[in-house]
Amino acid sequence: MQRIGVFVCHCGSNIAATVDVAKVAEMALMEPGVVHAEDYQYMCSEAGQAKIADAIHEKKLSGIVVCSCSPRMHEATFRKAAERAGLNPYMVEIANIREHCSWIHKDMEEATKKAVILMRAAVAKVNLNTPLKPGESRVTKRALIIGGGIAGIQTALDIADAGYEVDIVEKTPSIGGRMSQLDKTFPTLDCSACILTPKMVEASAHEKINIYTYSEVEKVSGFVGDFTVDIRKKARSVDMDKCTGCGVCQEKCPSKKAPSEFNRGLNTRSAIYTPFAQAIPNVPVIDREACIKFKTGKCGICSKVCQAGAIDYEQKDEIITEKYGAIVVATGFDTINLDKYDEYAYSQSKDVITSLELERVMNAAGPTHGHLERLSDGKAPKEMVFIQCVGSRCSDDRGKPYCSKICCMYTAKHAMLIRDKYPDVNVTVFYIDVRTPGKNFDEFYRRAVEQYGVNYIKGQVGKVIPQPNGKLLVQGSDLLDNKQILKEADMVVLATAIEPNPDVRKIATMLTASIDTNNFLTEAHAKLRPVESPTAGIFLSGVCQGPKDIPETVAQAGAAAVKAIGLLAKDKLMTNPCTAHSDELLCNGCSTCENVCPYGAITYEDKEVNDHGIREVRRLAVVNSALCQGCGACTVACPSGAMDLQGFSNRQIIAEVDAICR
Amino acid sequence: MQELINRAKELLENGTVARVLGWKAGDLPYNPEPAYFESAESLKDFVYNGFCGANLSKYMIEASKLEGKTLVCLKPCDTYSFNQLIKEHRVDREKAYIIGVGCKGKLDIEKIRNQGVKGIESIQGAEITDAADELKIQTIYGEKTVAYADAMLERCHVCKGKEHKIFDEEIGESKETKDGERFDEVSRIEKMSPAEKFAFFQKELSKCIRCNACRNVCPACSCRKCVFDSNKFDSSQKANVDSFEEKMFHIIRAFHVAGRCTDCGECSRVCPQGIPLHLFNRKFIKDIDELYGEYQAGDDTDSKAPLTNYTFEDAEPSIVGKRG
Amino acid sequence: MSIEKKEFKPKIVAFCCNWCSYAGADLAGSSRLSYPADVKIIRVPCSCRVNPMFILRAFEKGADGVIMCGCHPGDCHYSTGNYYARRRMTLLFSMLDYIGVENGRTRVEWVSAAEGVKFSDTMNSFVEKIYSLGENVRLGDLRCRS
Amino acid sequence: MGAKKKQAEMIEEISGVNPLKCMKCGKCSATCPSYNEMDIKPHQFVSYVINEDVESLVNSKSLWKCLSCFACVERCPRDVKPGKLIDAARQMVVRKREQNYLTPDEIPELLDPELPQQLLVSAFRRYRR
Repeated sequence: MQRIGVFVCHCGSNIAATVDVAKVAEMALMEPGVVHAEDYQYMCSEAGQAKIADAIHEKKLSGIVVCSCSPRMHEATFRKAAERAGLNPYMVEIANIREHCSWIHKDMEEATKKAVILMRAAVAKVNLNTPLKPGESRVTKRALIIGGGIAGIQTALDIADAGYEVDIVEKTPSIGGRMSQLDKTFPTLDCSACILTPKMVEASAHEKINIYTYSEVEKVSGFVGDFTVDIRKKARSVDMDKCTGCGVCQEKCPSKKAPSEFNRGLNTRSAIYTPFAQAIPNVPVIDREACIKFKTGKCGICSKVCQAGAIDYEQKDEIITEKYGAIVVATGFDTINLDKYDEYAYSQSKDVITSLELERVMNAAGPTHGHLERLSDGKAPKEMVFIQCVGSRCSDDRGKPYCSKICCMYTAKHAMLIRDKYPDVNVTVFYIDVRTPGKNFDEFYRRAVEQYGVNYIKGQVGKVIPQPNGKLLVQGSDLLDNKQILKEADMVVLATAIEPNPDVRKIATMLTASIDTNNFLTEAHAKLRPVESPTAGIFLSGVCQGPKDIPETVAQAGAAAVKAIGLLAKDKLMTNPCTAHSDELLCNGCSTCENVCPYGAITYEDKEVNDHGIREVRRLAVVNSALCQGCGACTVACPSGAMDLQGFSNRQIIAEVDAICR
Repeated sequence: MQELINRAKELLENGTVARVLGWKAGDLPYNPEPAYFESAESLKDFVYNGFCGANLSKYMIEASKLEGKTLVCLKPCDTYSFNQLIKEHRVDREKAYIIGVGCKGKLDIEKIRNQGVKGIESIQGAEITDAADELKIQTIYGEKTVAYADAMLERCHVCKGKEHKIFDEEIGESKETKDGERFDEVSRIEKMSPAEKFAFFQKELSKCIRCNACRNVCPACSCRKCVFDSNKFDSSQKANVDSFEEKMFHIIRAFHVAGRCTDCGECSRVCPQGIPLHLFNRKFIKDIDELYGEYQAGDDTDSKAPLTNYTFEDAEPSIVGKRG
Repeated sequence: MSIEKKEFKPKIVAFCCNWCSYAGADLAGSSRLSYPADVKIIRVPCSCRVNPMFILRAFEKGADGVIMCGCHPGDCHYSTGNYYARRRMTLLFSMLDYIGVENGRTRVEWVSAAEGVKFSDTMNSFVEKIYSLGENVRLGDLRCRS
Repeated sequence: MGAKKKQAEMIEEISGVNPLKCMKCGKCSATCPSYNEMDIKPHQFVSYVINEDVESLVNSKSLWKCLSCFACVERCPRDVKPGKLIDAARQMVVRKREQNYLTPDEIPELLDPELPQQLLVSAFRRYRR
């Protein structure tokens, strides 16, 4: 029989206001095995933990139930407290009487009754707990970064600077990401390329960083400290070692009609291309969809003009398998599709563009070589209208329910830059709210209004109507003056909502990292663990976790790196001891469990057993506890009940069921 | 039958097999029982007739541990069970010499009795070589006749076919016996109201005496130790606390063999209380066929079983309510 | 023995996987999204840990409804656990329906860690359903009821 | 419950709209073809309901200036749909007055099968006067 101590936490008034904690403690004493019960203001405080330790010593406790907040919150705290007092940490169970009780119920009697039942279930479980000892697993001292934008680059640099090997996997032919497409950056108006390019160069030159561009993660297996990842290096059709980056092939390529991804499809590129001048690596790829050689078998001009003989039409995709201790997701974002917002005439007029397209228009390397002009007729605009919140803060299925966060600032930036460079252009911004929290952000926005005379109007635009004269009639409302506005504009810029990169769902599934309804990766704790996924060993960097601007992304990238370094710095990891194990005398050797194990942790061996005096060799399931992650799939697949899960055993769960239904 | 005995003798004598697993006559004309024969001489007691319903594949679990090969006589439906046991590594194919025996439907003595035939002394027409469609039964009240088809086990009316799925050689002719649809009875129950369903199963299951015959005969229920005998789930067999335990036993039993049950029908054949236990197994088979694609356990030895398999698009559990 | 009729307070057991649904329940709690106190949650590592035996045991011991929550298909922390759970529960619920247990007493719902609202809505609607079905006389252990 | 609150709740019930979802973006007013003729602007309808001042709404010119074109319903990003609110207010007036409805036999020849059902009904309400 166990000697159980029950500790009921008030959590200030969080629990005590709705649950009669003294009553829960009193009722606990009537439960089998319970020899001690008390309630206290804050069990998680030092004083609270001391009470647990004292009781363990004085009452010789063999098991502990803490009735408090969610085990996801403080299970580790109380386990450590018990361990310090000499008790096996796995003899501690938590009854969640805060999140699952006091916070959701109002009636004290009802909540107290429920708290008592939850306490009983935990006591029933502890009665069957056994001391468990964690195993150890090794840590591969290498990190994988998925995505080579500013988030991925920064995380890679920080991890590599700490002395660990880092691989970056980037889907496109060059690292750089969205930031490489930006012209200037707020709030200081630095040229984006000027601050990004040195980072790209540093990453590519770093001896600890290895970059796989034009590559994708194909398969992930393993677990924290010991992931095995298959990376598909797509056929570039150009030998990376031989290519000198001279660019002649791109010049001579006769197929120049492919839309340029880098310029958001506003102009075209050759079939063999590097996405932009500062691309890293500076080695082109052949777009096999656009290449005449691949389409018709004739051409081969690039091969003829290449002095280095680097063109290789026969190149095939290559699969690289590598082991990693930590994985950082930095898959970034894209703008949403605007098909459902036809009231803004995006599909009808070339002069209605997204803000990201405007970045390309403003950029010297862009389709207009940096001149602000209408894409329909090349004329300089006189009236420009910016529309905020296009697809953001939208509760129907046309857009996204969240605020994209970066639009207010970049719109102020665009407005300011245009007014600065083209003082004769009138700029009007239609906004719902202007949101500028951040260092020097509101000052920046005010400068746009006060110094540059940008006209901000509170009120969303209802419709943009292309006119026969080529102008765009913008129908908006000014909510402050209570009048409707009809404005003829030459160009309209839509602050289009951003969404996580569409590939992230596939990647999250491979990583078994959880994802929310908007496809943002979920963090382990919204406040306290914002750069970690709930899946151990997976870290989050940049917009894949939620909308962010560049300063925030870089800060989070550094934070993710520190978390990854903290993991890689360990030689061994303690493994979860709640693993499956098979009772040799009950095992049929039928392989059912092996078939459902996602980790390949179960193998079959011929072993001699002594079954009540009968000695024979049997085919038996053996669990590799270093591989087992404790899901329990095998325990239900096993018909004989030979397979059981430590910490969540059949009898423990049944004891909980019985206690609840009592 | 003689052909079978002759061949068994031959294989015993030339040392191919060390023993023969078949049936010998019981103490009544209609209850032959599974038996081992270790010498050519002992084969004089060997029988194979319409009452040899017993599925011998389960015996091969133990026989696989013995020295030398065992000749085992398997009817077409028994071979599914044998395949399933191979898949689960419970029998050793190398230790078995399988003679696929012909089958023209197996008989159910209860069906004969239910037709008012009592005091049976002897039965003619049940021999495997006999082509008669009638049984001639000598009783202490005189001779009675019963149509062969009317005396057949339920499972033979919905026979899966007379093809042996695995064998070393085949002996004896088979005759098609299927004249019904396998899932008709299940469909009929599915259409009842919840109260009617409950009443039906309550009535049937209340007869259960927990003798475990169904479990012991079942080739899929071959656990070394049943969960209802161990204390892994706090469920070891004891006096029933409540009427629910029978249901729990039968639901769990059916669930444990779901996707593994070949529908051999032995559970219902041996139940001394006459509970139609196959209706549980067949419900799972029907659901699996409908939801996850047709699957016949024991059809082969390497396919993935439905419960250790999945697709992303699998039906949600809410389908149960929607199907009505 | 009292013959006065007691107000029906159902016993409802909810199995929640540790990674998604239990966290979703925590989120419902920290967002103060209420649902009836009749629901008691048992934490399991994954929905694939839920043995049909547990569900039958709950009914045997007098539960009026059993609900299982796990990560959305495709999002299982252990990659595939909820796929197996989905098949197992579909078959089990179908069997329970077949023997006459009202289908509304069993339910599976996929609730992610971010879906506190869905968790609370799910529990509210499930409890409502159980109230409408009333006491589980078919499967309960009648003699043990007070 | 006060009469004013009751009225506001009735508007919410008839329209099926939760006015608290409004984030005051003004897209409804921006998109309204009758804007200039209205004394209470579409984006303000919501505040009147929230402030339980249905009386003013009912007595406003806007009530009968709305064309029921449903542009605001179509484009509202928050699912608030001021057009439905105004239609609900109209319905309240109509219910009170018990006036000259169309008789059922008058309707068929006025029907265009292409028209959305709700638009039709609310248009009848408007032109019924």
